[in-house]
Amino acid sequence: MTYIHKIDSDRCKGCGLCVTICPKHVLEISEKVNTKGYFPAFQARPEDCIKCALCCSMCPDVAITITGAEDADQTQQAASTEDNDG
Amino acid sequence: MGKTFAKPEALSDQITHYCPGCTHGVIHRLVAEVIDELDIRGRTVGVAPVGCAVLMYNYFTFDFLESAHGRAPAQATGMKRVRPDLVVFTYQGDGDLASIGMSEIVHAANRGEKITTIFVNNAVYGMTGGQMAPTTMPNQRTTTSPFGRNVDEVGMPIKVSELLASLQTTAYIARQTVILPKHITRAKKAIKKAFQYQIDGRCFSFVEIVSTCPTNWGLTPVEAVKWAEEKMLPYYPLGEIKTPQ
Amino acid sequence: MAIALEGIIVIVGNYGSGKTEVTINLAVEKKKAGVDVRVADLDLVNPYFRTREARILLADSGIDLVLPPEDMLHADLPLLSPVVSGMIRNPSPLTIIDVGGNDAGATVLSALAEAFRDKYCHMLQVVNPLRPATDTVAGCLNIRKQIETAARMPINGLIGNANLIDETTAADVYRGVEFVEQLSQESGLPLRFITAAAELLPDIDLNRIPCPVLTIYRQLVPPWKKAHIR
Amino acid sequence: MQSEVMFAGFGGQGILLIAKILAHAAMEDGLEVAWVPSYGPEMRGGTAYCTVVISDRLIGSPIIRNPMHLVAMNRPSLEKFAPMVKPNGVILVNSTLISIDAGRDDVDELRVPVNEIAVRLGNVRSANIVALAAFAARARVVKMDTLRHCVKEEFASKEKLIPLNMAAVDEGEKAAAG
Amino acid sequence: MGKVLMKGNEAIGEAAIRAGCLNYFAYPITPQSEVAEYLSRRLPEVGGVFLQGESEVAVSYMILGAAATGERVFTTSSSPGISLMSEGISYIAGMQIPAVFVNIMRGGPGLGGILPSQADYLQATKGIGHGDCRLLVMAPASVQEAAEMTMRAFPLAEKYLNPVMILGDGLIGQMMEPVEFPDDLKTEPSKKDEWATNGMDTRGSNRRNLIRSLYLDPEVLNQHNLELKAKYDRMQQEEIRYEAYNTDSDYEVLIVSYGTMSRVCRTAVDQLQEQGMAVGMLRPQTVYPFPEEAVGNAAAKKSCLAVASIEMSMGQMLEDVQRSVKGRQPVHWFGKCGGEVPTPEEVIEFVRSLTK
Repeated sequence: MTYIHKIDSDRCKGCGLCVTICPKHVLEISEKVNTKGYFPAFQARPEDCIKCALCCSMCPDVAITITGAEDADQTQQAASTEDNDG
Repeated sequence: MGKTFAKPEALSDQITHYCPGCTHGVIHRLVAEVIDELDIRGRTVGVAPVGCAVLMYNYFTFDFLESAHGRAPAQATGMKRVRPDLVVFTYQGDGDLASIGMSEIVHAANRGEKITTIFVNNAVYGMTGGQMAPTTMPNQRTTTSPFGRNVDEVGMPIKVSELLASLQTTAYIARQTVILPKHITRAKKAIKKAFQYQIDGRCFSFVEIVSTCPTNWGLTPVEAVKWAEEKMLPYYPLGEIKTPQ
Repeated sequence: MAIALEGIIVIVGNYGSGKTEVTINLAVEKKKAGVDVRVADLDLVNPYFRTREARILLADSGIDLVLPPEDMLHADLPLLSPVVSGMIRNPSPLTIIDVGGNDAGATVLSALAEAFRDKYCHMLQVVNPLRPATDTVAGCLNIRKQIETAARMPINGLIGNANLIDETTAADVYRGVEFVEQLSQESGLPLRFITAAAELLPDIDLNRIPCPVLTIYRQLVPPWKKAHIR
Repeated sequence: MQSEVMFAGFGGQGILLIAKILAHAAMEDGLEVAWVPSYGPEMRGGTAYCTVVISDRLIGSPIIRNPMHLVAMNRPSLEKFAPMVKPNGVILVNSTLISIDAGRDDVDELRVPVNEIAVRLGNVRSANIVALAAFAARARVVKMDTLRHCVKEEFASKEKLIPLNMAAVDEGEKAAAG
Repeated sequence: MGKVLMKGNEAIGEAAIRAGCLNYFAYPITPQSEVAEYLSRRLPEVGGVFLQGESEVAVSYMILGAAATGERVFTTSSSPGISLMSEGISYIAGMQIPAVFVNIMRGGPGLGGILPSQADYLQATKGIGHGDCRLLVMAPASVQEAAEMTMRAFPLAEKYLNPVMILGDGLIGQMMEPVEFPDDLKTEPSKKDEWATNGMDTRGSNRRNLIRSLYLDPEVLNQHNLELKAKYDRMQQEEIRYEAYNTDSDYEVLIVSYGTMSRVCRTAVDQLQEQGMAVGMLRPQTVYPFPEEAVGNAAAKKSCLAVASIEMSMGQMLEDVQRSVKGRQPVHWFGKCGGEVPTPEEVIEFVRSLTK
């Protein structure tokens, strides 16, 4: 089962609570500014992520989501369809 | 291992106005998740406070009524009495609930109104710029206690949950926090229980959430969490303080 | 003499010392000199007389002003925009941060400690010796200490802003200079510049003033007195 | 034609109640009425008084300084209000509790020992009804039949008190005639 | 039911039920406590809601909360209590939701006294709460009128989405008079799904409702206040009510008086007539909006030499009368307050003094 772990950089206010909470130290605050001028959190070491969702739970801005495998499949499918059309 | 996690339906897409690291956002999400899980969005009315959460109605997708400072429990009483089928909750900060609105919350609790109150205690008036609240910790500096809260002059911080629990009225009263993920899970359970008690018509239900205010405390969000843990939690112990018999 | 400042400038001081007026005029002057300027309104304490009142002027001058979202501009809420920490991490050639009054207003800087880490900034105290509490050197130093404690950042420069608004005379400006020079000596803080209202400039002998002078075109005035920066 | 009746006595003597019964009876007789209590601190134990205005046309001022008639159930009431009664009015004096007289020679002073009569009937609390009936019979402001009907209605929820109070009406009427 | 003898306070309570309002929140205060006492027995009989709040402040917000659901609701109080409620009244006006407030006035300022008074005229008509808010204010002069005005108040509050006030004095609340509740004043609550926070399921809608009075943008707040003003202007056009007495033929003096005071003046007018002096009276039944035009026209009558504002307050209505008369006549004030109700004789003496 695969999960998609996503940080919405437009919602993230860069407070850093998720960075401290992550047991695997996956997250860091970006050195790159987002479109709104914030420095959002990002997955510095995505391969270490165990998808425990603690970061999602801690985030005050609902900026981090983990979607399940089926969703992921559909997304991928949709993406590939688009590719074919293009 | 792995969990799915997405924005609840009861929460709107709008990005909140809260400062980075403010835990209002977490508490909002928990309330929204509970409302989704209990499937009560269509019959829920929130009463928004005066305080930093004054604009909270922008972040939810169900009916909301604005309140005057401290009066939310009276408004919720009015609504619930004439429409007992609605699920009515107030969401109030410490200045709002424990200072100007102390009378309203005590009497709503004492009457056993079948409403739910989420009480966000961050030991400071956030909205008006960090003044002293009734829940401000001893020696805590605020803009109106520049030398620290002097308990000889202004008394000790009020433990609202314990105070309400002392009433001889059936109620569900719990204190939780959202400063760490383990707390968040418990806080959500408490909020869910609180709403369930209301839905079942059992009793007044009240969940105090020990919270942070990095901006007015003058701490980074991560430091604020630590401060709450070290300074507030020993004085404001977590757990269920009263449950209905 | 030109005002030689670049990088991050944090403007602090007691209530009513003239921080915002200094911020706006400094931003406009620097912008006119060709410097890329960004301004952040960090006054979370008092909802009146904030930089945001001059937002149209600043926008017209091509200055980027960081504010809470438009619909929250008049909210009595301590809105700390996440953009502020962004602009500190990634500053323009000149980034001016207008902080609220006293230690209360400066507290927010402490919440931004993470963003300020490893960054040099000019933290300048605005002093108006014609205001109560800053009419003595001791008073100014007291405010300095309070602000430094609340902000967890050291003040490293002074701005002299002696004025009685419309009733200021050239003599007040001279006396103000003397006062801040003395303050500078006793505190070891360099005097970066002083201010003088545009309408007073013709009366002032700039040779008598040992530091740069920022011309003030008053912006934070009641609507019937609004001047335009020329 | 307008007549005004002032009822006065101790709080607890049932002053407001008999005033109300009279007002009710007048209404049943098709007249305009206004029942105006004194609702000051007197209600809690001191002097209670209440005015009933009865008229065959729309009542203007319900506030009356000089009433046509007076029903005085205790001495302070008589002393206070007797001088204000208009000439030719009726003053009913509860002679059980009031030894003095009204001190007026231009009114019809009717002295009835209403407490005594009530005690004889078995309950001193019916003294107010004795007084009401005696006054109404003498002043003829309402029909006695209507009054009886209204007394019954007043006690409809405490049915066992009806015989006592009907007897009180009879005794009061008799006292007025005697 | 036919005619029954009722206290004004009881009649107001019963009238609200007859008007279809089954929700009442209140706090006791003399001289209106009988409303609460009456309704505490009566409302359970009809399946209504009765609740005694912990203070007038709380009550005004219970009213706000209940009104926000679109259910009819009302409260009663007396002067000091209304002062406490004025905070909530301002919010209700700002939120544009309907509710009915009854003020059975007593003497003031401060605790004042419990006897009848009209000293809340300015508060009710001009200064009820902070911000640009106005109430539609009706002033009954009899128990019957108190009942009828109470019944009318609910549809009016719903028509304007604004609080409506019944402004009675202690005497109106305390005295008993025969009263009849007209069936034709019974109304159904008007449409509320547009605005009420009664739950989306109740409305069968996916669109949520939000009730608020906070408008951060000064332009939007200005617009909101213009909207409110338009409502108050519309009240001026559509809701003015008054009674003219003895004004058909010529009169030397025009009395303007309302509530209990107008009853006293009516007796004075009758007695003056018997004594050969013609006096007319105009009795505002709505004091906001004030019958400006009617008073002005009545004062403009050729025979009229003087106008008198007679009230149980120290000239609080005088300004409105002067404004209406527009300087065409001298306007005089006579009154007493604090529980002293002027007698017809005193009014007669005063009126006679005006033509000497």
